[in-house]
Order: sequence, then C-alpha cells, then structure tokens
Amino acid sequence: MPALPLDDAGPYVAGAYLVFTAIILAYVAIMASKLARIERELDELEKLTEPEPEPEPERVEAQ
Amino acid sequence: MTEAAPAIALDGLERRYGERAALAGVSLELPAGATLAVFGANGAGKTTLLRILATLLRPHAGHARVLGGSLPRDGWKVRGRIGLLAHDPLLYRELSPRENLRFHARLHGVPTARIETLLELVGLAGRGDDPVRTLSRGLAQRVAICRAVLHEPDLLLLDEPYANLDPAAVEAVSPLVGRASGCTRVIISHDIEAGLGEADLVLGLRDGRQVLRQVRSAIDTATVRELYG
Amino acid sequence: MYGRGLRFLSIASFVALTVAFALVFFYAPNDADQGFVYKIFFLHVPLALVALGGFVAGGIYGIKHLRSGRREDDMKSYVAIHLSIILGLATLATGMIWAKASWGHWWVWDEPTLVAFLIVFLLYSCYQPLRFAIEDPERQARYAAVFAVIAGAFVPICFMSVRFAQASVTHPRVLDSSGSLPGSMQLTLLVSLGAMVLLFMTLWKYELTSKHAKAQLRTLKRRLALGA
Amino acid sequence: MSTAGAVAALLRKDLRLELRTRESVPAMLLFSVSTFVIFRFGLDRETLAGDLAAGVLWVTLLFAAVLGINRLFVAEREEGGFDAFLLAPVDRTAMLWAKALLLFAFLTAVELAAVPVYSVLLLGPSPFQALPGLAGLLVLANAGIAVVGTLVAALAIQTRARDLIVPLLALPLLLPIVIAGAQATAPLFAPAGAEPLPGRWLTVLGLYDVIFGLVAFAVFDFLLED
Repeated sequence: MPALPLDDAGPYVAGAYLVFTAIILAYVAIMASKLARIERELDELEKLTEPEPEPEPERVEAQ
Repeated sequence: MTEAAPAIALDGLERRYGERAALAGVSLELPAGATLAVFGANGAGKTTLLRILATLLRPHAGHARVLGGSLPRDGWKVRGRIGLLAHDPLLYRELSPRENLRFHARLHGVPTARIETLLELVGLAGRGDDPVRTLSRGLAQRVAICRAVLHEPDLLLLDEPYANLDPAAVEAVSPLVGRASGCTRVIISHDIEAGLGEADLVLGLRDGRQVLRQVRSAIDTATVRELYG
Repeated sequence: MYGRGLRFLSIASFVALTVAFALVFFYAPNDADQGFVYKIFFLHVPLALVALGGFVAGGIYGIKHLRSGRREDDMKSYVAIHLSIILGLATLATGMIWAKASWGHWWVWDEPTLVAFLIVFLLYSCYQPLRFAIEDPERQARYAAVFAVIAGAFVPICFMSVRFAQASVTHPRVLDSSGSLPGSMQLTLLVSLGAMVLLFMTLWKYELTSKHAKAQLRTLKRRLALGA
Repeated sequence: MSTAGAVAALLRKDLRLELRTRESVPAMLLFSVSTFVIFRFGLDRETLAGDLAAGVLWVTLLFAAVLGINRLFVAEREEGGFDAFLLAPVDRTAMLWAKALLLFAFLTAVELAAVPVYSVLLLGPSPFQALPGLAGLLVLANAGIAVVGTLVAALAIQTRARDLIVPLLALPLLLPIVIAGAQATAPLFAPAGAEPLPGRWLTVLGLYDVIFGLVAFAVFDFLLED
C-alpha cells in the first residue's frame, strides 16, 4: 500500500470520504433492491402469460 | 328548434384519475334550450361530466365546446354564463343567505336587487338573515338554487336539483330551474320517471363509458333501469 | 429510452472520480494554513455545488411540467430533487467533519454557506412528505412542480440573508475564496467538480430508467390482467 | 368583472366571516402572549434588551403567523368556497391577493396588540424610540409573510396532513424574514437607547417581498386549477 501522505488530520479526511462513499453505496443498494423487485414482478408476468405448460404455450400478444 | 349552434358539443371527452378513466369517450350534441338527462350508477362519471361542463375540471382528451367556447382554453369566457347546482350547496355556513347571495352577486358583477325577488320566490324572505348552518337541508338547497340562477346563466347544470325539497318547494323553484326557465339544462337524477319527464336527450354512463345516448322519445324506463343492473 | 447513454456515463464518471481522488491526494499540495484537512474541501464544495445545481434543475423541470403538463418533466424534476437531497446530506456530513477537523466542534454557525445549506436542506426535505400527502397523481405532480419553483426562488435569498447576518464575522470565508487558490488546487477542484457532475448525471439517468421501467411494468400488468 | 372588484368581494366576505366567528386573530394574539410568558421562564429573564429582545419578539410573531396560515383556506376547503369562486368569471389570482391582504390584516391586528403587551411584559428599554423603525420593519415583514403564507396555505390545503405540511414548509421559507427582522430590530431595542436601523435589512425584506410576490403571481393559478 503506497504510503498515503497522512498526518494527524488523516482520520477526519478519511472519515469524510468514507461517509461520501457510504451514502452513494447506500443509494445504489436501494436502487438495486428496486431493480430486484422489478425483476420478481417480471417473472410473475412471465408465468401469467404461459398458464398451460403441457400444450404448446400459445403466445399472448401484449398490445 | 332553430338551427343555432349547439349549446354543448362533446367529442370523445376523457378525464382520468391516475390510471383509472373517470370518463372515457363521451360524445353528444345538445341544442340550445334543450335538456339532457344523465343517468348511471354511483361512480359512473356523472359528477365528473358536470364539473367539466362547469369549467371546474379540465378535460384530459377529446373536444368540448360549451356555449360557443372550447374548453379548457375559453373556460373564462363562458364561466359567468353557467349555473351549477351540485350536491354541496357551495354556501358559507356562518353567513346568512342574504350575505352569501350578496357575495356571489358581487363576485359575478350582477346587481344585488335580484336577491330579494329570488328569496321571495323560494319562500325564504323570513329566514334570509339566519346563518345557513341553522337552515335545514331543504332550505339550504333552495338558497343554493338562488345562488345558481342569480347571475341569469344560459346553461344550468343540476345535480339532483329536487333532492331534499318538499313538493311545494319543487313547485316554487320550477320557474328557476325547471323547463320554464328556458335555459339549456343538464340534469343528473336517480328518479328515472322524473328525469325522463324533463329530458329531450338521454345519456347513460357506466364506469365512465357512454353506453346509451338516445332522444327521449326512443327511450323507455326499462332500458334506463338496466344501467343500474 | 432513458438507458441509452447510461453505460458511457457510468464509465466516464468512474474514470473522472478516480482521477479526481488521485489528484486530491497525490497532486494538490497541502493548504497554507489548514494543512491536510483541506482535502475535505475538494469533496465538500463539489457536493454542495452539484446539490444546489440539482435543486435548480428540479425547479426548471418543474416550470417545464407546469407549462407542458407532461409526466416526464415531473419525473425528471422529482429525481433531480430527490438526488440533490441525498447529495445535500453528504454535503452536510462532510461539512460537519470538516468543521470538527479544523475548528474543533461538529457544528459551526460562523460558516454562512454551511448554515444556509442546512436551511435549504430543511426546506427540500419537505418535498417527499408533500408528494406523498397528495393522492391524485395529476395534482401531486403539479403541486410538486409549484413547490420546486418556490424553493428554487428561495435558495438565493436564503444564502444572501444568512451571509448578511454573518458579514461581521472575521472567520476566513473559505468557500468563495477559491478564486485565490494556487493553480494546482484550482485544477483539482475543477476535476472534482466535473467528476461529481458526471456522478449526478449517471445516478439521475439510472433512477429515471428504473422509474420508467416500473411505470411500464405497471401498465403491462394492467393490460395483461385485463386480457387474461 | 375586474380583479380588484373580485378581491374586494372576497376580502369583505372573509372579514365578515372573521368578525362573526372570531377564529384566527384572538387565537394568534393569545398564542403570542402565552409564548412571551413561556420565553420569560424559558430564558429565566424578567426583562430583555438588544438582540435577545428582538429575537423573542420575531420568533413569537413567526409562530403566531403559522397559526393564521393554517386557518387561511379552511372555510374554502370545507364549505365549497373554491368551487364557488372558480365558477365566477374572474382572474384566479384575485384569490391570492384577497387572502394575502386578509393575512396581512390579521398580522397587523395581532401586532398592534402583541407589541404593546410585549413592551410591558418583557421589553427593558422604552419602546417609543424604536416604534417608527419597528413599524416600518413589521409592514415589510407582514407583506412577505402574507404572500408566502398564502402560497404555503394554498399548497397544503389540498393535502392530507395539512396541519403538518404548513409549519414544515412555512418555517424554513419565512426564515429570511426572521433573520432580517431580528437583526434590524436588535439596535432598536439597544439598552442605552434606540440606535439607527441598519438600512440593508430593509432592502433584504423588500427584495424578499418582490421576488416571492412575482413567484406567487406566476404559480398561484396552478394551485387552484384541476
């Protein structure tokens, strides 16, 4: 690890950048959970459009 | 019926509430001086239609021409010539009928002399100075009728005008809101016989869609009752 | 339709951020009087400026929505303000850390821009509760746009009146003295600012795409529910 | 129908309603006096001077104003006043000016009573030298509070949690008025005797009124439209 030019105020500076990254990551995590929900609902829709697996699943054209 | 421009001309009128369509495609033409009766179950879109015609709600799609002005652009032009009688009397409960009517007269810029004759006509001269909150619903409805016709509108929009009124009162107000008034009228009513009795054109709504539009002579009470099925 | 430039934007902002961080820690010299603590300045100022820019953008899209009535403008205004509130939170956090590092206590009332930013943040944090308190989506969008315009007009006045109130303070106002920074620091600040703007654009497009997808999903579900 | 006529009609109706129900002004006045007593014990001081005196007065007036703002459109909302107004062939900003003037009148009435009570209860130095400067400040501040208060009230009245939304929106928005008011009144209440009023705060208040007057004029119609 290259010697970072830290001095006594180091922890505060590190703290600031950590807080910034933490907030951005938290935001991305929330967005990711929303994405997961969209995916789950899409799966539901997918099942909805193919109710009879045995016969040839007729394709329902979504207008 | 002289071939004057229709008082109301609607073409594919729509109004949405979020995803739900409160009104989906209403089209009709009502000649000046004629009366349109609107029937439909609760939530069918009758009140929404009335509020659009009264320029209180903007249409989301389609064309609407009322008294020669196309909505919503010319709303302000026709606004002073429309009288609305809704479920809510639109009166300040702490003010007396006279004070309420004087407020409306000033707002519409009409002389206040007409207030006394109107109050006399609906038999409220005696109670003219008691706050509206002390009046019964029937008396408040009479004051609301006075408010709706105070500025001598050309178009009357009436949502169950005779609700809470005793027969004597219905008789008293008919020159103001009945056929005798000579105005173009749109009436919402759940009393099918009374509604048909006054109508020249009938409109049936179900879940916002126009399911029935006929001249009065081609309609009988049975077809109207199906709307509520 | 929003996802088009997303991949390019995310790469660009990633590269810009790494370059900026590298410049801050290895290239920019320590500040004359504040020393190493000054590094927070390169993060705090871009965050504040981008957050304020986001609020202004929210106001502009609000005006567009009021004129056009299109839902896209409302969505853009909502996401811009929503993101700026998050960046505003980061701005306040880094500002407090900076205050603790250089003046010894977590909150300092002498620093006018930090105080004004807190007031603006308090006002904009009512944006979400206001939106959720209105049911009709049409009215919600319109009232949110009106709020965005009012709050947008409020920001400059708030900064001016707070600065007037602090004018007598001798404390060196660091934020707007950037003009007198030595060349290398100015470059670092500009690159950090650029990186922060790119980050904002990326997250903004990212959330717009996600919201748009959710809306499409809902309409698809409704159609299929009707059809099935 | 001219806008001025409509504003006059609306204002007469609202003033008549207030005289009859006496809902807002007495409540705002009693609230102010009890807040003075709370400050007396909160700060544990019997007399105040300088910037502390100015601060207590302006904070109290701010919160009393929030009470008035909360009540501004309640009658319109609950008794169909909006629809009755929208049916009339008048410019919709008439409602903005009428309600702003009404709130201005309420604030002036409350201050006419609250400031003397304040000077008797808490104010150390004699208020008479401060009065002209204070009156000028209060007029400018009341105008700003009236316009922004009407906007916030119109914004909140259609929402579910309007008693919460009004203070949440009004307090940050009205902060510049409290800053300017308190900073400008502090020298007026100086213990030794009223010093001249710093002019720049009058410009801040004036600018605030002009900017928010224009913003209100531009956006108010959208709050009534449906």
